[in-house]
Amino acid sequence: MPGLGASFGRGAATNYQQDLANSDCVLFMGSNMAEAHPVGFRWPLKAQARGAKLIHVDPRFTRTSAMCDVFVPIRVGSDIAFLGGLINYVLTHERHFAEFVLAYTNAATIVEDEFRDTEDLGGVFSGYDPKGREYEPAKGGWGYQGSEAEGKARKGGTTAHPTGYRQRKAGGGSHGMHGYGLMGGASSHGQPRKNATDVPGGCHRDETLQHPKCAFQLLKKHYARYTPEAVAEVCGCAPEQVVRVAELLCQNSGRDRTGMIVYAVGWTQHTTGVQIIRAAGILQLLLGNVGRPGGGVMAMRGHASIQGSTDIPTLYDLLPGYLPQPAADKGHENLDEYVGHEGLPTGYWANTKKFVVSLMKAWYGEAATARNHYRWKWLPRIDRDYSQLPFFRDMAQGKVKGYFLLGQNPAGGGPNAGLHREGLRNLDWLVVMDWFLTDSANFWKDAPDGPPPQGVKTEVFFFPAAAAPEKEGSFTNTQRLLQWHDKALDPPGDCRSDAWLVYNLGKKLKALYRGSRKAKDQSLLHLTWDYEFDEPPHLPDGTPSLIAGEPDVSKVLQEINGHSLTETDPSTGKPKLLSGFAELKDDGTTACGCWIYSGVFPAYGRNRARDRERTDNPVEPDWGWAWPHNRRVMYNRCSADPDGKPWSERKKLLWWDEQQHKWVGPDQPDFPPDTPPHYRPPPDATGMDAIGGAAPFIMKPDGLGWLFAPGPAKDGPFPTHYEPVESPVGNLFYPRQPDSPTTRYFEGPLNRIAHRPTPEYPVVACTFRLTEHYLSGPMSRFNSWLNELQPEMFVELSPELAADRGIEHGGWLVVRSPRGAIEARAMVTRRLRPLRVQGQTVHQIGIPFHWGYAGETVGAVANDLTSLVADPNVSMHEGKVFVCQVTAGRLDGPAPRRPTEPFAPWPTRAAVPDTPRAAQPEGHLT
Amino acid sequence: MPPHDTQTGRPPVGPQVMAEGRGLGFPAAGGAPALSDRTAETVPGYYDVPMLKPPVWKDLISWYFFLGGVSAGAYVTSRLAERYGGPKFRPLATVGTCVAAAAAVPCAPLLIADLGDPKRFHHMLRVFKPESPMNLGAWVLTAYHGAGAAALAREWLRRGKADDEQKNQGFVRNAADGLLVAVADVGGIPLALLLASYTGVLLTGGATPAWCKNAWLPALFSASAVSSGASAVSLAAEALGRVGVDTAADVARGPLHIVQSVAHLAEVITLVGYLSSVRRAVPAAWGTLVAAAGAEVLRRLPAGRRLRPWLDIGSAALSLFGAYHLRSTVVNAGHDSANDPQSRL
Amino acid sequence: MFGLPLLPNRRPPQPYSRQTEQKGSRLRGATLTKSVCPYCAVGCGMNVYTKGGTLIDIEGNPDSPINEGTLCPKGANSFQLAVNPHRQKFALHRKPFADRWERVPLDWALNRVAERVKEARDEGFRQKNEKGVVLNHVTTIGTLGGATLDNEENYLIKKLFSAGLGVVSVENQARI
Amino acid sequence: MIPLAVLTDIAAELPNAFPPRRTPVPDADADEVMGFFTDATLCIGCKACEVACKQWNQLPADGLEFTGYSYDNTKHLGATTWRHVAFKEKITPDFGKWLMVSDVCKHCAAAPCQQSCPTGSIVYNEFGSVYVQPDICNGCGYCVVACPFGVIDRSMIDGHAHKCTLCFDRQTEGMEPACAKSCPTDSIQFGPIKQLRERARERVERLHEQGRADAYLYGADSVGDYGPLHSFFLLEDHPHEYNLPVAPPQPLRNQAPRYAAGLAVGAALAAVAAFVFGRAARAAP
Repeated sequence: MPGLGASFGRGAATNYQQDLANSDCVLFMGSNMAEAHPVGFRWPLKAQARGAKLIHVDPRFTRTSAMCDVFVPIRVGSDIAFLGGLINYVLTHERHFAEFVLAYTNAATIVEDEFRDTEDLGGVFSGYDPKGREYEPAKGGWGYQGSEAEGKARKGGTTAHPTGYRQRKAGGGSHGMHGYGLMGGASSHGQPRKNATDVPGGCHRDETLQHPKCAFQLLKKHYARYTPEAVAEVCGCAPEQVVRVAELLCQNSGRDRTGMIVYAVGWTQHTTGVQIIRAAGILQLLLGNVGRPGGGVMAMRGHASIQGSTDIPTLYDLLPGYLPQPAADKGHENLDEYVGHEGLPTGYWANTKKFVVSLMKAWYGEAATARNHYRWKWLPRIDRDYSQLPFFRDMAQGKVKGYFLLGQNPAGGGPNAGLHREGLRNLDWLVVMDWFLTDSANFWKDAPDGPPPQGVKTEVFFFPAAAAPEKEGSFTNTQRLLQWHDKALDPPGDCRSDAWLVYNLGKKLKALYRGSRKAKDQSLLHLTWDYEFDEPPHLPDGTPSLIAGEPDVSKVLQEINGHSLTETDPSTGKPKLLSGFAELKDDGTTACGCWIYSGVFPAYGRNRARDRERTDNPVEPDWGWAWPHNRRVMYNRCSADPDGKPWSERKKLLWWDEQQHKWVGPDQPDFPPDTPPHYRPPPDATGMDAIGGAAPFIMKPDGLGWLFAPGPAKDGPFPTHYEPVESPVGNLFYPRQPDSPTTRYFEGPLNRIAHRPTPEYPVVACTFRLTEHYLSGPMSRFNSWLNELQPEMFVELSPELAADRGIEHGGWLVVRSPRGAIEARAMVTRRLRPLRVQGQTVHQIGIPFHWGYAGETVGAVANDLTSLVADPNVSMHEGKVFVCQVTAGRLDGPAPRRPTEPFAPWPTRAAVPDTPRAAQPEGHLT
Repeated sequence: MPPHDTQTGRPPVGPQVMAEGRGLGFPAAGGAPALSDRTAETVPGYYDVPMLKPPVWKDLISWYFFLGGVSAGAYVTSRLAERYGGPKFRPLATVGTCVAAAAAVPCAPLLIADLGDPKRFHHMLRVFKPESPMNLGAWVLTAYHGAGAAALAREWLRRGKADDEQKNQGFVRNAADGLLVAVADVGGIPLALLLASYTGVLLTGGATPAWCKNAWLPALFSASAVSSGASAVSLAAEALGRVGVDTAADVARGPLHIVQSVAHLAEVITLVGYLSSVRRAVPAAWGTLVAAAGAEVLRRLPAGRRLRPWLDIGSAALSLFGAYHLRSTVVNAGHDSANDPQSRL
Repeated sequence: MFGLPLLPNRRPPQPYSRQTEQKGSRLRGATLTKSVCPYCAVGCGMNVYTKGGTLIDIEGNPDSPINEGTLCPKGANSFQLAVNPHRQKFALHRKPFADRWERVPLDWALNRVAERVKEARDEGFRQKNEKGVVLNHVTTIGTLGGATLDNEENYLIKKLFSAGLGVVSVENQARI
Repeated sequence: MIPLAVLTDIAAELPNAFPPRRTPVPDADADEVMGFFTDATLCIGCKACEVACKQWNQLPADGLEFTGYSYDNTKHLGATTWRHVAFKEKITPDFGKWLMVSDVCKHCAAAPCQQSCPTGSIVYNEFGSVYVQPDICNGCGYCVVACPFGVIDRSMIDGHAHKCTLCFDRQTEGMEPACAKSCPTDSIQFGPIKQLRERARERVERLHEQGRADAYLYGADSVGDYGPLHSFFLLEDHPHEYNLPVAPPQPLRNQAPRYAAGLAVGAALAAVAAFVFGRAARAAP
C-alpha cells in the first residue's frame, strides 16, 4: 500500500475497524463494505445510530449505498477527480485544520525549484522519461529545498551524516517492481535512494504557507482546476453532490470531530490505485483526520491474511518487514551497500541494518557471520518484474517449468484469466494444493477454451489441503491484527496444511541435495529448517494428533518474532525471545524473521497473537497483537496537539503526561514513549533522535505527513486524474495525457488493449464482489448453502442500456472486451444508471467475478475480460475498469457448461456423535 | 427527509427509454416471458411470490370429503328411514347402511394416504383437541366408524328375519339389539352430521381467501352430504332393485325424492352464498349447480315404469358427481387462491 | 374448545413428546476451540466445536471485539467448507496428456515433486548475469498463493523458495 | 401389505408419543417469553441469518434457481428455509431505496398452526415459542393452510412440517438463536419479548428524530386478527412490499357458529327426512 505509505509512512490501515464506531462521518469509496465486509460494517452502522453521516461514492448502488445517508454515483475510474474536487473544496474554502496541517504535515516544506507540476507540463510532472515511461525524481526536482550538499552522493549506511534534502541521482532504470515503498520512507527498487527526503531538520520551510514552492501552495495550484463543475463533468455526477460530500466531511472534521475514509479494491485495482489512496491520505491530512479516534484511512483488505502476506511477503520483490528484495543492478551487491541505499539516516528506517542482519541470522543460522556479510549473496536477486502478471506471460511463452499454486486460483481469478490458463497449459508440471478440484486444478480437463486433455502436457499434482480449523497458525487481518487460530481437529485422509507441504518438501529437497558442494546449493543446505514438535502434539480434546510430519508452527512464529543468540531464557534454556524490534542488533547477536512482527512472541508460552482477553480499554490491546508493537491507531501522536494536549476531550487518545514524563492514553504510543512534545532535534541528529517531539510520522525521515510526496510513489508527488487504460472518454483535464504516464503494458495477441475510446467498446465495465461468494469461487462455489443464495453468473446493467440492446431482465447477454467474451444472465436494475460525462452518455455494467467452470455452480469467468496491465508501483492490474460491448443473446460455440460437482444439499447427514437424538440437528430430516 | 439522498440534480437520461426499460421495478411491456413478468410492480406485492403456502393436500382429500359426505348422508337417510319409516323401509335401511359403510371404508385410508408420514396416522388420536377441526374430525371419523359398525352388526344379526321374528328372541338378544340401535342412531346420527359438516369447518380454518372463516362452507358441505347420501341410497336401491333384490325402491322413491330435492335446494342456496362471499368467483362451482339442477330435472321427466328407475339412477349419479365436483372445486379454489400472488391478506 | 373459550394469552400445559422433554443442544459435552474466519480480512473470531473427533459446529466468538459473535454468510458457512462431500481427501496425479486423475500415495507425490523441483532448479539456476553481476536465482519455477494462508506458512514459503532455492517469483494475490 | 418393519417402528415410537406429557409453559404475555425483533433499517441483506440457520440446524440447501428478484434467490420461507431475506429495489432517478429485511416465523402469541395441529405436534414451548415436534408430526398439512404468513411448510423429504424453532435446542442452553447471533449489524435481535418491544419503540422514535418518518413497527402491537407477535419487525414501507400481510386472519377463531351452521342445515335436512319417511309410513298400507 504505497499509497498510504507515501502519505503516512506505513502501508497499512491506520486505525482499527471498531474505531469506525467513533467516527462522525465515514466516506466509503472504492469499497462496498456492507457486501464485501459485512461484519466490519457493523461498526459504521453503530456510528450512524449515534448520528454520524455515512457517504457512499460508487459506480453502482449497492447494499452499502442502501445503508448510507448520501449516495453519489460516479463513473468507474474517476475517483481521483472526485477526491481532487474534495481537496479543492477544502483548500478554496480554507476548511482545512490549519494547526494540524502546519504542525504535522509537510505543507510548509519548500520543494526544489526545478519541480514542475502537471499544470505546467500538460499532464506530466517534471522528470518524465517518455521512452522508459517512468519518472526520474532527481531530474524532476521532486526533493526538498534546503540541503547543505545538494546532489552529493551519499556513502550509505545509517551512520552517514544526513546531508541532502535533494534528490540524489537515480541509480539506474526502474524495474517497476511492486510491493515496496509500502513503508513510505525507504525507497523502492524503482528509485534506489532517489528520494533524498531522508533528513528532517534543516529543510526550508515557510510557516506562513505562502511560498509558491511550498507543498501547500503547490497542492493548491495542482488541484485548482478540480472545481465541482469540472469534477462533475468527469465523474458524471452533479456539482452539488461534490459540494455536499465535501461539506459533510468538513463539518465533521476538526478538533472535536473526525471522519474516516474506507476503501478496498475498488480503489486499488486501478493503474492509478496508489494515487487514489494518496489522494485520500492528502484529504485526511488536510482535515486533520489522521492518528485520531474515528479518523484515518481504513483499508479493507480482501483475504484472511492478505495484510500478513505482504508483511511476511510471498511477493517477489520484498523481504519480510517491507525490506526490498536485493536487485541485481541497484547497488545491492553487498549488505552495507544495500543498507546504505535502502535505509534512511533519520526516522525509524535508520535501523535498517538491524532488520536485515537479524533476518539473515534467522534464515542461515550459524552459516551467516559478519565476515561473510551474513551470507547476503545467497539471497536471489531480481533483475526485472517477476510478479504474477508478467510471470504468467512468460509461462504462456513456455519459459517456466514448474509452478506451485497454494490456495490460489489464477485460472479463474487472474486478470485476463485466459492468458493464465494458457500459462498453466505450457508448464511441465504444476502443484496445486486446495480443498476442492478448483478451476486451476482441473484446467486441463474442464476449461472451455482449452484443447482436450490429450493436448495438454502439464503434469499436475493435487495435494488435498487442511481446512482452517484443522491447522493452527496466525492470520493478520485488515487492521494489522495478528490472531492465532487453534487447531480443533485433524484433517481427514491425506489432507495436510500448506505448512506441512512446504516443510516436508524442504526436508526432501535438503535430502536430495545432501553432500552437494556446489555454491548454488549452499543456501538450501544451510537454511535453518527445524520446526519439529518437542512433544507429540495433542488435539484440544486431549487425544493425540494422528498427522505425522506436521511442523510446529508456533516455532515458526517464534523465529519470526526473533530471539537473542547470546542470551538464554532461564526457564527453558532456549534462546531468549525478543520483546520487540527495539532489541534487534546489527552485530549478528539477534535473529528475527520479520522485524515488524517482533514482540508477538515475547516469551515461551506467551503467544500474543493468541491473546484473547477483553478489557475496559476501548482499543482492546489484549485481543490479538497488532504490528507495530501492538499499536492500534498508527501515528496516534496526532491525537494530541503540538503541545501534547488532546485536541478535544471527545477525541482524546494519547497525550503527554508531564509528571510521568511520557505519552499516556489507552493506546500504545506510536512514538518514542518519552520524547516530550517540545523536543527539537539538533541539526545533525540521526535515527529517532532526528524526529522532533511534534513530528508524528516516525517512519518518515522528516516525521511529517506528506501532502507533497517526493517518494516513494513512482507516478508522481501529487495524485492526478488520468483516465483508466481503457475508457470511453478522453481526459478532460489533460487531453494530451489520457492514461497514467507510467502504466506498464504487456500487450500481445492474448492481451489486447483498447487504448482510445472506440465505438466498438462503448460500455464501461466494473467487476465486483457479492456477499454470498468469495473470489473466483474455490471457497464458495463448492458450498450449497452459498450457491443457493447466488446460483448463477449475471451481469448488472441499467434499464436504459437493456432497452437499447433489447436485453430482457433474466435473459441472456454477451459481454465482449478486447480480451474475450462471456455470456451471463441479465440483471436489469436501476441500481445502475447511465451517466452524462463530457456531454455524452456513458453506460456502466457490473460483473461479479465469482464464477468459473469448476464447482457446484458454474458460469462465465469475469476475468476472461480483464486485461493484464500494471501500475508502476505494485504491478496492480486494472480489474475494476475496462471497456466492453454488450449485446443480447448467448455465445455461439461450446455447449453450456455443466457443474463439475453434483449439488449436495447437506454437508453431512451423519448423526452427531455422543449426542442423544433429542439434541441432533433438526435439519437432517431423517 | 428521505433516508437516502442521491441528488442527481439533473434530469434523468433518456426518460422515454427509461419508460420502456425492463428491470426490477419496471412493469414488463406485455407478453414477456416469465422472468420478466416477475418484475411487475403494478400492484404492491413481492414479485410473483404468493404470500401463502399452497395446501400440500393431494386430490385424495377431495375424495375423502366426498365419500365422507356420501357416507354420512346415506347413514342419516337410512337410519331415519328405518326409525321413522318403520318396517316398510327396512330393506331401504339395510341398503343405505351398507352404502354408508361402503363409502366410509375408504375414508381412513384416503386420509392416511394424504399424510406426509402415513405410518404416524395414529398420532391423530394422540390428543383430544377439538379446537383443531382436523383432530375433532379424526375422533368423529373414528367414533362414526364405531357407530357404523354397530348399525352393520345389527343388520347382520337380523339378516333374513322378519320384524316380528326379531321381536321375541329373549332378553339378551333384545338388549343387544336395543343397544346397537341406540349406538347407531343416538350416537351415529349426530356423528354423521358432524362428519358431514366438520370438513367444511376444517377448510374454513385455512388462511386462503377461498376458505378463510367462510360460514357457508360447513352448511354447504352438510347439504351436499345429505343430497349425495340420499342420492347414493337411491342409486343403490334402484340398481339393486333391477337385479331382483328387495330394496323397497318403489315405496322409498317418494320420500327419497323429497329429501334429495330439499337437500339440493339447500345445497344450491349455500353454494350461491359461498360463491358470493369469496373474493373471486370460482367458475368451476357452477358445475355443481348445474349438476344439482340437472338431477332434479332428470328425476322429474315424465317416464314409464321401466324407464323410471333409470332416470332415478341417472339423477342420483348426476347428484353424486355434483357433490364430488363441489369438494374438488372448493379444494382447488383454495390451492389457486394460495398460489395467486395477487391474493394478499 | 373450538377456539372460543381459550383466552389468547393463556397457554395450558402442552403435549410434549419424550424427545421434546429432553430437548438439548448438541454442544453439550463438545470441545471448544478458538479460531479465526478464513474468508475475508475482517478477522472474525470463531468458536469451533468438535465432538468425538468430528466437527459439529462453527459460530462466531462472542468475546471477539471485532465481530462480537456475529458472522457473515460465508463465515457462517465455514462448517461446510470443512465438512463437504466435494472435498478431496487424497493426493491426485495427472500424467501429461492423460485425461483423468489418479489417486497416488501422499509420500510418492511429495517425492516426485521434490525431484521435479530439483531437476528444474538445477537446469534453470543462474548464478550471474551477462555483466557478471550476482543473480543466484531461478526463474523457471514459481509459487503463487499466500493471502489465504497463515503467516507462518507464508514465512516458510518465502524462506524455502526464496532464501533456500533461489526462486524469484514467489507471489500471491496481495498487491497494494 | 404393510411391512413388518413399519409396524415395529410404530411400536417402538409409541412410548415417545403416547401418552403425551402435559408440560406447563408460560403464558403468551409472560415475562420469560422470548422473541425476535428484526429491524429492516439495519439489514444489509447479507443473508448471514439464512446460512447460520442452515448451519446450526443442518438444513439442506434447496436448489439453484436464479429468480431475478433483485438479490433474493430464496424467494420465501419453507420447510427447510427458516430465515429469508427479502429484497426490493425502489429506485428512481433521484431517490434510492433498497428494501431488505429478514423474514422469519412470527411465533404468534395465538398461533393458528398450533391450534390447527391435530396431533399436538405443534406446541408452545417453555420459552414461549411455537415449536413443531418433528417426532410427532405426521404431515397432515393442516398447519400449512392455517398460517396466514405463509411460513410453515411440509418437507418433501421427510413428509413432516418444519419451521423456525427459535433455536429451541440452543435456548435450552441459554444460547441465542443462530440467526440473531450471526447478524452482523444486529438487525436481528433476540431477547425477552417485552424488552424487545421497548427497545424497538425507542428505535422508532430515534429514527423519527433522524428524519426517517416512514419507520414503524409491524407486529409489536396487534396486526389483523393478531395480538402482538413474538417476532416483530421494524419496517419502512408497506408490508406487502416485504410479502407480509396487512390483515392476517385468525381463521380458526370462532368456529362454533360455523359448526352450528353446518349442523343446523344437516339437522334440518334430517328432520325433513324423518318427516317424509314418517309420513310415508303412515300414509300407505
